[in-house]
Amino acid sequence: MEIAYRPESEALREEIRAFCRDEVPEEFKRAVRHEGEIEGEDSRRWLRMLYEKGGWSAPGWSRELGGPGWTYEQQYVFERELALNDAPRVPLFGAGMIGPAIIEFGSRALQEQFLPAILKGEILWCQGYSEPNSGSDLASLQTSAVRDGDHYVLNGTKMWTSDGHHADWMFGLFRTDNSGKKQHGITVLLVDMRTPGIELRPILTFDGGHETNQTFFDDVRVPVGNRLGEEHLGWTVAKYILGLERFGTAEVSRSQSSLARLKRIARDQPSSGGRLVDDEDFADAITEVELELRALELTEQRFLFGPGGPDAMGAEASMLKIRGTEVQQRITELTAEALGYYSQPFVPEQLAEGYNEEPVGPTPAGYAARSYFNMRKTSIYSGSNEIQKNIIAKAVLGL
Amino acid sequence: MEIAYRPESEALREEIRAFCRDEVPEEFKRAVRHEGEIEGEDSRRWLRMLYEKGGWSAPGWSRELGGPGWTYEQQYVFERELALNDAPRVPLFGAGMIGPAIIEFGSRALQEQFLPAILKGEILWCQGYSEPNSGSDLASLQTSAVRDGDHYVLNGTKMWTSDGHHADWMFGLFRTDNSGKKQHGITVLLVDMRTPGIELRPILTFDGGHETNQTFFDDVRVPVGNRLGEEHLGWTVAKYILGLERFGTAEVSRSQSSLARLKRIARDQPSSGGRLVDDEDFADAITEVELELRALELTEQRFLFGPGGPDAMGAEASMLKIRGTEVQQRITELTAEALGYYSQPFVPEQLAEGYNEEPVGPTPAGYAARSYFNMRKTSIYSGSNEIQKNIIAKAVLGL
Amino acid sequence: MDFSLSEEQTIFRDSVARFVAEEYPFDRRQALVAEEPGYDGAHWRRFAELGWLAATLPEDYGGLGGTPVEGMLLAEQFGRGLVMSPYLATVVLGANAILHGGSEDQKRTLLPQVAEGRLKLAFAFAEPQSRYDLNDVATTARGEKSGYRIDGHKGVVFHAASADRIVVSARTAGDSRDPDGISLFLVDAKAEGLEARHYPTQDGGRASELRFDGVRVGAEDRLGEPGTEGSALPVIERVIDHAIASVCAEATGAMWAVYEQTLTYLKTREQFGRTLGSFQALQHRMVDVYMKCELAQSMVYEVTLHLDVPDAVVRGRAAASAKYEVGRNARDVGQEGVQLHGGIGMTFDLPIGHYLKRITMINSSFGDPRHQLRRYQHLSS
Amino acid sequence: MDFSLSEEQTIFRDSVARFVAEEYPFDRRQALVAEEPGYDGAHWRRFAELGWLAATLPEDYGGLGGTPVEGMLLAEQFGRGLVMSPYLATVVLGANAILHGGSEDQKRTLLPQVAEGRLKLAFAFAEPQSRYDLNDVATTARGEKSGYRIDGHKGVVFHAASADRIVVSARTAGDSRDPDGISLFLVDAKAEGLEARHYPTQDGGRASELRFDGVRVGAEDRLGEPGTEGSALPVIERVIDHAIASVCAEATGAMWAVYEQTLTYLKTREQFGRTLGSFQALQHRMVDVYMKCELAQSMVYEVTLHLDVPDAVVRGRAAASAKYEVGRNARDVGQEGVQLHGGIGMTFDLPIGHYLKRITMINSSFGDPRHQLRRYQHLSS
Repeated sequence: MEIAYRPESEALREEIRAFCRDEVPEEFKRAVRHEGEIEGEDSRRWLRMLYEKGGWSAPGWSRELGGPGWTYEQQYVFERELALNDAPRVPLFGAGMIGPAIIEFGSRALQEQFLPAILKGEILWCQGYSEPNSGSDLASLQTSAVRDGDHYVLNGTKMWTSDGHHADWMFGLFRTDNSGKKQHGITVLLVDMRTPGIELRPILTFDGGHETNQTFFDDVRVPVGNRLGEEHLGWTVAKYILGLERFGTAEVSRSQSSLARLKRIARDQPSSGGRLVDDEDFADAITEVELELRALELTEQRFLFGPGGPDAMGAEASMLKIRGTEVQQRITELTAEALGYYSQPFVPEQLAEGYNEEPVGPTPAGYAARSYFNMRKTSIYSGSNEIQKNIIAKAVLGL
Repeated sequence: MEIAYRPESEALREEIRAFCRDEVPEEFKRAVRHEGEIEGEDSRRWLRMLYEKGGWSAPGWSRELGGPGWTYEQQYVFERELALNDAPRVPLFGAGMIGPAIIEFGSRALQEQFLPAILKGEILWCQGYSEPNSGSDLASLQTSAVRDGDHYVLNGTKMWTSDGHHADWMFGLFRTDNSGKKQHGITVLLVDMRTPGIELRPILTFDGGHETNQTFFDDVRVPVGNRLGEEHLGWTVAKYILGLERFGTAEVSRSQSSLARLKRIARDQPSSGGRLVDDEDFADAITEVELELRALELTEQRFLFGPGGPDAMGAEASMLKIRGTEVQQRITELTAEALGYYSQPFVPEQLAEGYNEEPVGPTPAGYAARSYFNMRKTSIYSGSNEIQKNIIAKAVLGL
Repeated sequence: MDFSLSEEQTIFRDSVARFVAEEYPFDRRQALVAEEPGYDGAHWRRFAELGWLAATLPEDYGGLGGTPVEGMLLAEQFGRGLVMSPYLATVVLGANAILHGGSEDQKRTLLPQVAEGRLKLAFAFAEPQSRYDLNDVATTARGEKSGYRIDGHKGVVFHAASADRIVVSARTAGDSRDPDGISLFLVDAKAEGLEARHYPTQDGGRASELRFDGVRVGAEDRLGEPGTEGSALPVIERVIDHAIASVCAEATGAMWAVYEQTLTYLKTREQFGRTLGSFQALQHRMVDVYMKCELAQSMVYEVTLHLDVPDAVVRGRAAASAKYEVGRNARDVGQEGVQLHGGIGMTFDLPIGHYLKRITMINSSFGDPRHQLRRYQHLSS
Repeated sequence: MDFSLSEEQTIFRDSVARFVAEEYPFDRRQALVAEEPGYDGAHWRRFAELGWLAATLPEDYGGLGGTPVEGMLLAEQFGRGLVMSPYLATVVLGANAILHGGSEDQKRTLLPQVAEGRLKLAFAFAEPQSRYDLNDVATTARGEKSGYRIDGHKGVVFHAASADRIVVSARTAGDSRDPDGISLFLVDAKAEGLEARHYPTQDGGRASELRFDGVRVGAEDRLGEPGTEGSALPVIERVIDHAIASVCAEATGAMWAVYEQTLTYLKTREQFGRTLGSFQALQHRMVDVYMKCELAQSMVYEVTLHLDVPDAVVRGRAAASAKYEVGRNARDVGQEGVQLHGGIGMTFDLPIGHYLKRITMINSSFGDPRHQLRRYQHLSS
């Protein structure tokens, strides 16, 4: 048993800290500190920077593939130190999800076309999974891909196309056969988002943000060569991709950063003639979530670095997702609560650089409540927490 | 809208307070103050006292039947003031449950045999419902009653025969027909507990107490005349009895008394060189349950005295049972917690009158943890809280 | 003990419900809150015509003499329909400040104008450092020969942009957290030296930062009879308890709407070939939602039926306990409503998230649940 | 970072598990705790023979030099089997008091006797007024010519009836809550002036009230090298952190047992023609139970792996956070275990309620979750 990092991880940790301190642009860190994300051109720039550090844009890739060739522990440390030092996330869809799937299932042509581009961060991806009538029950999807010579012709609509409005390519699940079991007859296609017949409708979330979209397909023609894996057997690819996410499911280090910000806010906020952090009940609420977070952090570490390592982790990952989102939600809720009346103003523009009207309330007034509202999504997306409990009940408990 | 009692209820309230102060024996109040119950001969004595006050032993009965002829509000006040003034409960099985059922379904002979005796408190009853293999699914019961001339012959076993070891009579559900739907073929019989072939095995609860039993029936002969209602149609009688419990499901006033005791204990207990009640987090826990209890109290009052009165209450009663037991459990848990190390000694005998060894810890040390453990039963018995949620989901929510 | 509505109250409630259903459908609501002033002036005139603005005011001052129950019924329906208007600012806060703090003359002059819809008010009592403490007033009103000079910063003043006059708490004596020395003033919204920064709130409402820089008011603009200077804290507390009753009723209306909409969704949405409502885990959670709605409803009665008791401690305990219980339960119900809707519950186009926003804003108004728990304890000890 | 057991540790754990399964079945356990002394002396000798009493003691003092991980594994299995014995009192509390507080001579004399099972100890540190504050010591030890005279009342001293010698905290200087001035003494269990009231505890354990009325001990009976009088509080804190680690592991073992037994019950018990485990609402609650077990398990590692760090603040934070998290989760799991079993879960004859009792007693030992939350805050500020 050893609770400390190995020396090579410690070394990497120092390197990433220095990188975050010296190289990550201030405006990126600023977005993160406001509980926000970078997107679009900023994401491309960020991926390029990471790539130039030595393939950090693809932290799980081997040296042969152009990645950094890190151990699991180093990958863990990498994700963690970025978060703890207010750097943006590494966009997952490319090197974290579709990249490995292309390595595993893709033709030589697809590999040559996409892998170097993914590594260099030249492509932003989106995911085409959910549909209006298939949310939790993903396999019931109906957007069709009908073979027509060298092409598939797509018709239907996808929901929750996150970052679709910035994406160059989509990897999506399409129905090529409806005659069998619903998991059969699904095919994975890589779709150029500029193909005629694709239309995006923004879906605003109730906090007022635009992160996701509905995607309409009207006779969209995709070359057969863009198929990933066997026709009709795309469910296998989808499950492979799902199993890739090993690090950061619990968002522990992002939550640690948010918690540190919450504590600062509680020190700054006035209460009863003193500071909010000195109100015992508010301090207790903070400590409670801090200890929940510590228990979660250790649990993630136990799962990752216990017997068998990260590859041995199965449905336990569902637990990390459930508890991780609960903790995130609690921290953002407390942050809004900390601001009292100043959680109410809706003036997001005052966070922007160069804003020069008189600000309303302290800085967090610009994001606290919105972030709380926005975070409600986390227990719904990527398989709702109810679905995750079903998974655990079946796979871990055998019920 | 009127939140105050009517004058006749206020008058009764004063009368009951005086009764509790001046007439209820100290040893009864002592048991209640130790979160205990009276039983056996004490219950008989208590019922007799209540009867002599003017039929208070049967608070829901009309004047014609020998009861006090109270309004619903007065019945509510009666139950409440007994609890608030540390008087024992009125045993429910007789005048509250089987009495009305005999009035509704019983033959003239049964009415003459039992009603005056119930009113005078001459009979202690027990209930014969659950069986080892029919807990939540009551209608699946299998203890058989086979007709043999003028008798039914009973064979099988009943579980959870509460107070069976003090009871003179049982009203029970028995299987007379197995051919149809499980709710059909159930018959209600009144069984003299001294009949040969009945054997009781005590079931101890894990807190160490003896309140309930398993009852074995081995060729027990019950006269056909002791049947209540139609043969095979006993489910109707059982549902009628179930619907009778209108007052006190939520145990609000009992919880108010327990809460007052908890507050006293928290004032007496030392902590951090001061008093436990001055620890903000413990005080908060007490206030939280106090406010939960107030919300529950008002909810019960709204259900009872809203449009339609108590008779309009349906599955809402299930809510009172769920929340009421949650509050009870919370209060007893906090009481044990308040004692710190002195929740640990298991010395129940030190509560007895005349105990003259040196006591261990403060008085509540004798009952606090046991009461917490014992109260875990409340969310299980009388239809577990899970079953109550099923009932609400179906009957109120229409799911 | 009787928790039934009278026939008149039932008719009143139904007429408000009809207005909300017919005149304030969700898409109309969204269009209104997206533009200034955040509500429809024609609606406001209807409120006046229908007697809703007058409903809870005494007959002596142009009101209809209704009880707090009428205010509760109105707010509940507003909550169900997410109705955003200056009702809370004008009638609940502003008019109650005048009613409980004003001189006979002020009441006779101003309240009929409120009842008729001719006068809109706002109540500026909170400050950046005060959080939820009503006694924490740093704004000063210094006596001058013919009146007062007001200086200070009032924060998150609801609907100040619509108000004709603003009731402002300011200190005529004492230190910034002194219970004594606070007075209330009527300030013209266009007064010189009053600088306002108006903004929308998360829930589509409106609020403002008001900075008073040497704003001059006359002696007659101080609320109350002569000789009452510096004694306004009990008035402020009473006004805020009225606001608590109102927003508790509003939150409970919102909770019932969430309950109904979520239940409908569970009954119709299918996944895995079954309606969501057939899944027992969701059924039990929906039962919890139902129970929380009922508990909150009970606490709305608690505060409403104790609003006019003479004993301020009894009233305050009822208000604190209601705000606490309603707040906690409303938060849970709002969150569960979104969760049980799944992805669609996150969208801007569905009402469900907007209920959570309104509930959250109510929780951070007039003292959040934590503050109310503490207040209840202080009033009980 | 590596959270795997070594091969030796795995073998050690399995051998303890085998003992518990074979020698300590539930009915045997119930028979043992129903009679004095509450455990089987033959078991205790087996513990010594198998090296369990020596496992965590340093080799210099007759131990096997194991790490805190061995102590964790032992306590976990004891928790699974509800093993009641003087292990906690003797090895965790008593021996650690000597190890961390004693003089070299005391360690060399006494610890080998513990390792060999020839000496049983108890640790008398709590008092009726002290609740969980280790610095709150009213018992006095007044210096006399050849030693000390001890007067006071120690409460709920675990397994004092079995102990040969009792380690007692007493004040040689200062006021009753002073961090300084506390010393530890070795008192013979049969000392004159020591009056004991022995009793069982809720969970089948044993404890005592000890009253010291002029109990005389020699100067050599004070723990520690000469000149260390009055400085025992850090030792007591360290000992209690060892006890916290031990009972956290024990509680987690109990939680896993509750999880497994409840899961088995849900998979076999039928109602309404289906197994209980097929009801989704119960499935989701059982998932919560599972997750709480995992979280508690992690916090057992937290305290165990920080037990020997030199920084007392780091150790204390780990202990406080573990006791808090394990305590809350264990309570929930214990309660759910009973609830999900239904009526049968309430019976004395099933283990499930006895797990809840043991968990509850652990929670009220060495500082309950509330106390630990506060302690964590103090150590963090």
